Amino acid sequence: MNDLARYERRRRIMYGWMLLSPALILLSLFAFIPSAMTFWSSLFSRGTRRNPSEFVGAGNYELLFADPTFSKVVVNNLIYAGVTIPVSIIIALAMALWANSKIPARGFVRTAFFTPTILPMIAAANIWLFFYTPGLGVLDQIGALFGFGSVNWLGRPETALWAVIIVTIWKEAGFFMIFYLAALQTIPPDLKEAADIEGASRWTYTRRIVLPLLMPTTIFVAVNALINSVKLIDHLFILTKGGPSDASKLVLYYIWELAFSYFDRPQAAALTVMVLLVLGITAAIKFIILDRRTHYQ
Amino acid sequence: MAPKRSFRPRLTLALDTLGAWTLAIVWIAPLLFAVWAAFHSTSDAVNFNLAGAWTLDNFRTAWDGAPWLRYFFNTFLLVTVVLAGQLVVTTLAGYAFAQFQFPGRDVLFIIVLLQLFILPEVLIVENYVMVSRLGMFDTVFGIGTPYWASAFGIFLMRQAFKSVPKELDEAARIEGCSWFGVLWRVYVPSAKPTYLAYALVSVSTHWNNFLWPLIVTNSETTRPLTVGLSLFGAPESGVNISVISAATIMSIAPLLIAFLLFQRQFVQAFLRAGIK
Amino acid sequence: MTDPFVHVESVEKRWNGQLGVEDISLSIPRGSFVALLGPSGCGKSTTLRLLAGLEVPDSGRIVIGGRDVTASPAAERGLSMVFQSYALFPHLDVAENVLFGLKVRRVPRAEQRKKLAEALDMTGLTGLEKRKPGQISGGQRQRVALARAIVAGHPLCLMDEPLSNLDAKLRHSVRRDIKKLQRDLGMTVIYVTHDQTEAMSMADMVVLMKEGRIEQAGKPAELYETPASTFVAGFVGSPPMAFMDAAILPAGLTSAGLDAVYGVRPEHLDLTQEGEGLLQAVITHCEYMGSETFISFDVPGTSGLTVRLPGEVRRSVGEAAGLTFDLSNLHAFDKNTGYKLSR
Amino acid sequence: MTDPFVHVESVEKRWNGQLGVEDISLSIPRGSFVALLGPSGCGKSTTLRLLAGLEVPDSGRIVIGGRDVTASPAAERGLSMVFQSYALFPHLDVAENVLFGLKVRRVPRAEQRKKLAEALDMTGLTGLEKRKPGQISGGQRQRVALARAIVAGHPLCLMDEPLSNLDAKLRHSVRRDIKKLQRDLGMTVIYVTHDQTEAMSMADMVVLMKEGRIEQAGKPAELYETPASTFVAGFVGSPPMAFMDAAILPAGLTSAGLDAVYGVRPEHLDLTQEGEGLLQAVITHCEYMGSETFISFDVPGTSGLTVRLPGEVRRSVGEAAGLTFDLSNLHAFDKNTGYKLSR
Amino acid sequence: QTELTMYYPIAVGGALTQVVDGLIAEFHEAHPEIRVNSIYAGNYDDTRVRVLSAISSGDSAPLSVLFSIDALDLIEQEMIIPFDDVLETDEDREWLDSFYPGLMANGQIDGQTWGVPFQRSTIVAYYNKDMFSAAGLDPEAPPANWDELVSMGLALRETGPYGIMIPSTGYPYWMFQALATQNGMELMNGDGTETYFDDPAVVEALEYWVSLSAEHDIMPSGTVEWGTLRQAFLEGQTAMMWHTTGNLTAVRDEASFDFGVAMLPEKVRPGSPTGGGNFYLFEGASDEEYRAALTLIRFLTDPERAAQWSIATGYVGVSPAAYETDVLRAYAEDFPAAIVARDQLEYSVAELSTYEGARVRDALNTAIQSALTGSAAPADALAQAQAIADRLLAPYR
Ligand SMILES: Nc1ncnc2c1ncn2[C@@H]1O[C@H](COP(=O)(O)OP(=O)(O)OP(=O)(O)O)[C@@H](O)[C@H]1O
Ligand SMILES: Nc1ncnc2c1ncn2[C@@H]1O[C@H](COP(=O)(O)OP(=O)(O)OP(=O)(O)O)[C@@H](O)[C@H]1O
Ligand SMILES: [Mg+2]
Ligand SMILES: [Mg+2]
Repeated sequence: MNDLARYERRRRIMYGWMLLSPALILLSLFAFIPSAMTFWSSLFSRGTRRNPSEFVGAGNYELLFADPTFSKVVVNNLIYAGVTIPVSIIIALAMALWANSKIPARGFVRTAFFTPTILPMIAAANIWLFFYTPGLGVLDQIGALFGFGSVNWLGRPETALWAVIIVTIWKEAGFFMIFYLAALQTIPPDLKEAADIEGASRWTYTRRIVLPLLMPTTIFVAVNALINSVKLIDHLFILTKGGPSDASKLVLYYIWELAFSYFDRPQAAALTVMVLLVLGITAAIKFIILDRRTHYQ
Repeated sequence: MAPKRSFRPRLTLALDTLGAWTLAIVWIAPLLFAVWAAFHSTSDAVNFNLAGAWTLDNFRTAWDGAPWLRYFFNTFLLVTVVLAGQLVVTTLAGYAFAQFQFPGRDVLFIIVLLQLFILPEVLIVENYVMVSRLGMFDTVFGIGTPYWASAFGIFLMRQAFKSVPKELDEAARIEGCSWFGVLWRVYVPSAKPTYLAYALVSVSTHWNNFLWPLIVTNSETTRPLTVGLSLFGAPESGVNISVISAATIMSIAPLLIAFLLFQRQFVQAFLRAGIK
Repeated sequence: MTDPFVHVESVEKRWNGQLGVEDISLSIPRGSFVALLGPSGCGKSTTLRLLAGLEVPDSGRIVIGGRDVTASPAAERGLSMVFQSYALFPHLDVAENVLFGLKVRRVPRAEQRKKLAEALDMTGLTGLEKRKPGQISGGQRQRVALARAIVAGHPLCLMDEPLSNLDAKLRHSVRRDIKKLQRDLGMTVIYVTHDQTEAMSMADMVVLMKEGRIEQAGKPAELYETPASTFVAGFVGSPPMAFMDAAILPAGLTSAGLDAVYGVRPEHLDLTQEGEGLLQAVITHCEYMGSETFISFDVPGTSGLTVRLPGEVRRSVGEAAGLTFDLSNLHAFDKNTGYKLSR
Repeated sequence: MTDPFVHVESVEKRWNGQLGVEDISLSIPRGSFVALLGPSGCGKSTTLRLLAGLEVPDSGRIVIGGRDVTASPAAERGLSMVFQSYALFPHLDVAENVLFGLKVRRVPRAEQRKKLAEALDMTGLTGLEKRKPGQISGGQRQRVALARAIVAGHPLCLMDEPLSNLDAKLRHSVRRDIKKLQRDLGMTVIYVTHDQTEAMSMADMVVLMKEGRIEQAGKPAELYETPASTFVAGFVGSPPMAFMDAAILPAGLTSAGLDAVYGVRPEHLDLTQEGEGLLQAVITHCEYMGSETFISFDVPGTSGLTVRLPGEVRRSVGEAAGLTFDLSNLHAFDKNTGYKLSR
Repeated sequence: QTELTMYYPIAVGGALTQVVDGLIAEFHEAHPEIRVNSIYAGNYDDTRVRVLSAISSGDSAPLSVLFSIDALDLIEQEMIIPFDDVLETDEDREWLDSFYPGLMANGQIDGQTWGVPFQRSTIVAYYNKDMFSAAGLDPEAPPANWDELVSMGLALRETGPYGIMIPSTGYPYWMFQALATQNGMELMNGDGTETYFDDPAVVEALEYWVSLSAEHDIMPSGTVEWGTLRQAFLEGQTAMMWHTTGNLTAVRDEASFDFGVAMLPEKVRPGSPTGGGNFYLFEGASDEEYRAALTLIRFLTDPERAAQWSIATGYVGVSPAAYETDVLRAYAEDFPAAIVARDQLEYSVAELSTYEGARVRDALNTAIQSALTGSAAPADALAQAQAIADRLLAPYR
C-alpha cells in the first residue's frame, strides 16, 4: 500500500515542476543569467580598437572607486533614499488615516492623493518642469507673490536633487497610501471601540494600536520605497539629466550613462553588481529578520 | 431633541478635514496647472493670465507633432502582451507554490522572491544583450517578456490561492475535476479580486514604464507612449511649455479618465485583494 | 438602594431612517445579571452599544449609577465591555492586553501588577502572561477578554455574545465561570445572546427583544411559564412550545373562542393509544437523546407538536398515535396579534 | 444483501509519523445513517477523508459497494460529500453550484435541468437559483451543499460536521431535514460530528472515537445505556454521567471493591433533605432550563454530580442537600483503565 | 530596390520631420530604385544609442546622422567606415571637397573622411531689438566684444530683463568653447588626444562667463536651461541669448517682437565652434547599400537641397555653393539674419571632440556647471576636469 502513497507523491512533484517551468525559464533568462553575465563581464576590460578586452579581475571596481562621479552618485542616491523613503511613508500614512476617516468629500481627497500614482513618471516630470522653470515656473511665480526672488531649482546643485526628490515623493506617496488604506481596513473596528471604552485617546489608539498593527505594511512599503529609490529615475531624463555638475545624478542613471552614453559596459557591469549586492543584502534582511519579527500571529 | 456629542470630536473632525483638503489640493495642483497650461497659449500660461482665452491649439500642435495614435496602439499592445503573459505564468507558478508539495519548493520560492530585488531596471545592460540575442530587439515581446515571470505576481497568486479554502479544492475533486479543472474552475475564479488588482498594477506600471522600453525600442512601430513623450519633450532646439503640457495631458488622458471613472472599483480591488 | 443602577428611558436609534431600536426602557438593579435575548437583527447589539456609548441615541435618556450619561463618551461611563470577537489587540501579549486600560489611565506600576495578578488568577490565565492572542486557544482568548473587563474594576460590564465563538462543551463551562465571577465580584452584567438556554440559565432577568422593541422582560421562569406572546413562547424553551388552532380542538373544550391559538409545552403532552386522547396524530420524527426521547407529530392546524418522554422510546416514523394534555397547561393567545389572552 | 455496503478494514494513516487514525474497522450496511462522534482531533475527519479518497491510507483496505477503492481517486468512488464550511463556490450561483459536478461530467443539459429542479425542490431552495452563496443565509447555504450532494445521485454521502456553522435553532430543524432526506432517498450517510446530541438523535449507529481509535460502536441506546468506558459514559448524555470513587460510598454498598469508579446519570439521582440520602453535598450551580432545572453539587471524590429536576427549582448556591440513587442504576468502571467492569 | 534604414536625430513629428520627410519624398521621386526608411530618434545622444543598439542586435543601418563629434569614438568602437572606401569616381571625390572646410574638421581623422556635414549649426547671438531700443541702445549695433556685452547688458538690466543668457545645460561645453575660442585658445588638439582645459586663457574665459551673473548680474545665477531658453527669450526675460542657429526659424515664427541675429562678440578674436550632425556610414552593410547611401547623401547635400534645408531650419548651408543658389540669396535678402551663421563660419573651429568624448565632455560640463553655480572656483573646476581628461586620454596618446 505504500506504493500508492509514493506514486501520489511522485505525481505531485512532476506537476509542481511542470507548472513552475515557464516561470523558472523566464526568470533564468531575464534575471539570473543576466545577473551572472553582469558579474562575469565586470571582470573584463572594455575592448576597443587599440586595447582588446582582457581579464582585469577587480580592475573595473578599482576604476569605479577612483571615479569621483561614482562617489558622488552613491552619496546622491543615499540622500535620495534617505529622504524619499521616510517622507513618503509618513505622508502616505497621514493620507491613509485621513482617507479612512469620515471627512467630507473623502472621495475627492482619495482621488487627489492617488492620481499622481497613475501618471507616467515621464509625464509627471514634464509637469514639474513647468513648475520649476526659473522665471516662468509656477513655484517662482508663487514665490514672487510673497516677494521671494527667482530660484533656479533645477539649475543649482543645492536644490536640484531636492527638486527631484519632491517629484518622487509626490508620485509615490499616493501609491503607498493604498497599502496603508488596505491594512487599515483589516483592523477590526471593535479594537477601536475596545480602546474607546478603556478611555484611550485618539493619539494613544493610533500610536499604541494602529501603528504597531500597520508594521508589516510599513515594512512592505519601506522595501518598495527602497526599491523605487534605486529604480525611479525616469524623471531625471526630463528634469536634470543628472546635472548640474552631477548634483542630481543617481546610480541607475549613471549605469545607463556608462553603458549607453560612454559605451563602457564593463564599468556599468561593475556598478550593477554593486547595486545587486546592496539589494541582495536588503532582501536578506527583509526575509530573514523582518518577516520573522512581524509575524505575531 | 437628540442628544449631541460634545464639542471635541467636532473640532478634531474640522482639523482633519482642513489637513486632508490642504494636502489634497497641494497634491493635485501640478496636474491642474498642467491642464490649465495645455488649454492656454504659452504666454498666457506662463504669465498666469487668468483672462486668457481657452484654446485647443496646443493639442492640435502636439497631435500633429508625433504619431500619437501609433504610440497609443503600441502601448496598448504592450500592456496587453505583458499582462497576458504575466497572468499565465504567475497563475501556473502561484498554483504550484500554493498547492503542490514537493521537495525544493520552499527554496525555489525564496529564489523567486529574490527576483523582487533583482530589478529588471538594474539589469538593463545584460537584459538588453539577452533580448538582442533572442532576436526580440525592438519588438513588443522584447519589451514585454522580461516582465512575464513577475515575482510580485507569483507571490500574490500564491497568496490568493492559499487563501482559497482547501474544502473548495476537495469538493471539486470529489465532483470529478482534474488538477487543471480545479485550477480553472475553482482557484482562478476565487482569485478574481487579486487578478483584478494585479492587472491594474501591471497595466499602470507598464503603461508608465520608460527606461526599459527606451532601451529596447528603436522605431516608431514599437515605441510606447512614454518614450514617445520623452522624445517629443526633449527636442534639440527647445521646448514649448504649453505644447508639452498638451502632449502630456493627451498621453495620460486615457489612463486618467479610466481611473477617474473606475476609481472606486480600482481602490476597492486593491483593498479586497488585501495586498500588503 | 431603591434607584435602579442602570436606567434606560424610551431610547431610540435609527440607521439612515431604518429602524435600529425603538422605545427601549429598562431598569436594572445593581448586581443583577441581565440577558438581552432575541433573534438575529432584533437590536440586541444596538441596545448594548447605546449603553456603552459607542452609539448616540436619537432620543431618550440613559442613566448609569445615577448620572445621566446619554451624551458622555464611552470612557466616561465607568463600564467595561467584552466583545463577541474578544477585540484583543493582536500585537500585545496577554498581560499588556489586560493592562491596556490601566496603562492608558496611568495607574501606578505596582497597582497594575497587583490587579493583573488578581485578574489572571481569577480567570485561570496565570502563566500565559507573555503569550500573544494568536498563541492561545479560543477559550483562553475569551478569558483574556474577561480579565481585561475585570481589571478595570468598573461596576458595570457589558458582554456581546461572549461565548458564541466557543464550541458547545467549552461554552457550558465558561458560562458557569462567568456566572461565578459576576456573583463573586458583585458586578452588574448586561449580557447579549441569541441562545435562550444561555439566557435562561444565567440571567436574573431576561429581556427578550423582537424587531427593535422589547417583547417581554422578566425573570426566566416568567418568560417560560407565562409568555406574553407566541413569539416569546416559541423562542424560549427547547423544544419550543407547540401551537394548536382552537378550531381543531374538540368543541367546547376551551372558552376563548375560535380566534385563539393554544400553546402547550412538550412536557405537558402525553402519548396515548391510537384512537384515544384529544388529538389523533402521525409520528414524523423520533429523536433519542439518551435520558429522553422527543417524538414529533404532524396534525393539521398545529405546529411543532412534540412529546417529551423519558428514556428510549422506539416508535417508527409514520405510525399513528393519540395525544392528550391537561387543559390547565394550555396557554391561550390571540390568533391575530399573537399576544396572550387573559383567561 | 448480506455484504456491508461500506467496509473498512484496519485502516491506518499517519501524519509525518504522528498518529492520525489507527486500526479503524467498520462495516456499514446500505441505507444506514452512521455518526462518527468524538472530541476534537480524535480522527473523525481523517477517517471520513480516507473514505472519500481525499487521503491515501498507509495501510488497510476500503471497500465501497463491493469494489476495492483503496487506491481510487475521490471522483471514482461514487460518493458525494458535504463539508462543514459547505465548500460552496463563491463565484457561482446556487444553480451552478448544485450542477457543478454534472457540468464537469458533461451530463446533457436537459437532464441537468431536471435534476436541478428536483434537488432544489427537495431542499426547499426553489426560487434562489440565481443567488450567489454570499447572498443567502447560513441555513440556505447548508441546503445548497445538501442539494449538490443529492443531485449527483450517489448512494453514499459523507458529511463532515455539516451543521456546526448554524445556530442552535436552525441546527435543530436542519437535523430533521437531513434525516428525512436520507430516509426518503435511501442514501447511506456517514456523518461526522462532535455533538453527541446530534449523533444520538440522528444515527442508526454511532461510532465513538478517541485518539485515532474506535472506542465504541453501536446503536445510540447501547452507548447511552451500556457505555464501554468512562470516556464513552462521559461523552454521551447531557449533562454527562457523574463519577464517584468507590471509596466515598457507604461501605458494603457495592461489590466491586475500591478499584472501581461508579457512574450515575443525572436522571437517576434524587435530591433529599440535608442529612438524609447516601451522600451529603453542597450546591455549586443551579441552572434553570425552563422545563427542568439542573443542580450541580460538589462532593469530594466525585465529579460532575448533577441532578435533573423537572420545572423550576429554586435552591441557592452554597446550600447543603442530600443525594440518593438506586444501586441498579450505577455503572462500574475500572479506576485505572476506565473500561467497564463486568458485574 | 534597395532598402535603406537611416536614423535621424530629431524629435519625431516635429517641424523638422516634415522637412526631412519632404526631402526624402523628393529623393524617392528622383531615385525610385531606392527606398529610404527614416527613423527619428530624438536628440543626438538618444539617436546614437538607437543606432548602436540596432547594429549590435544585428540590424543593418548603413547610414545615419549623428553628432559630428562622435567620429573618434565610433572609429574606436569600429562602428563606422570612411567615405574614402565607398567613393568611386573623381566626381565623388570632388563632391567631398565642396563643403566648407570648417564643417569638415570634425569628420576628417587620420587622413580619411568619416563624416559628411548635413545638419550643421553654429552658435549665434539672438537679441531683442525692442529691448535694445527701450534701453537706449542702437538696435542695429549688437555687442561686438566682451566689454560691450557687459556694458550693454548692464544698460539692459536697468530696464528689467536680464541682459544675456548663455545656456549651461544640454551642451555647456559647446557654449564654453565659443568663449575659449574668442579668448584665443582651442580646447583640444586635432587628434583628440589632448585637452587644454586648465590653460590660463581657458580659465579666464570661464571666469568671464561666471562674472556675467556673479559680478554683473546680467545673467541669472545657477545654470540656464537649454530647453526652455528659447521660451525665456520669447517671453522677454532676457534681451540676448546665445543659441544654435538651428533655432532661427522657430524664433522667427514665434517672436512677437523685432529681433536680430549677430555673430558672437570677440575678445582676442571672433569665434564659435561648429556643431550638429554629420552623415556616417556604418559597418556591416553591403556594397550595394553603401552605393545607395552615398546616392542619398549626395542628393541631400547638393546645393539646392542644402539651401532649402537651411531656409526651413536655420541650420547652416553646408557648402558655399548652397549660398549661391537663387532661393537662399532671395531669402537672405529678405532676412539677413540667415547668413550670419555662414559669415561666422570663417572664424569657426571644430567642436570639442576627443577619444572618450562623452566622458571628457561630461567632465568639462561638470566643471562649467560647478563654476557657474558657485560651488567651485573656475580654475579649480577646470583643473579637475583636465585631470580627468588626462586620465581618460592617457591610453590613446
Ligand atoms: N452600523 C449600522 N448601520 C446600519 N444599520 C445597522 C447598523 N448596526 C445595526 N444595524 C441594523 O440595526 C438592526 C439591529 O442590529 P443589531 O446589530 O443590534 O442586531 P443584533 O440583535 O445584535 O443581531 P445579531 O444577533 O445578528 O448580532 C439590524 O437590522 C441591523 O441591520
Ligand atoms: N493534514 C494534516 N497534517 C498533519 N496532521 C493532521 C492533518 N490532518 C489531521 N491531522 C492530525 O490528525 C489528527 C486527527 O485529525 P482530524 O482532523 O481527523 O480530527 P477531527 O476528529 O476531525 O477533529 P475536529 O473535530 O477538530 O475536526 C489530529 O491530531 C490532527 O492534528
Ligand atoms: Mg449583535
Ligand atoms: Mg474534523
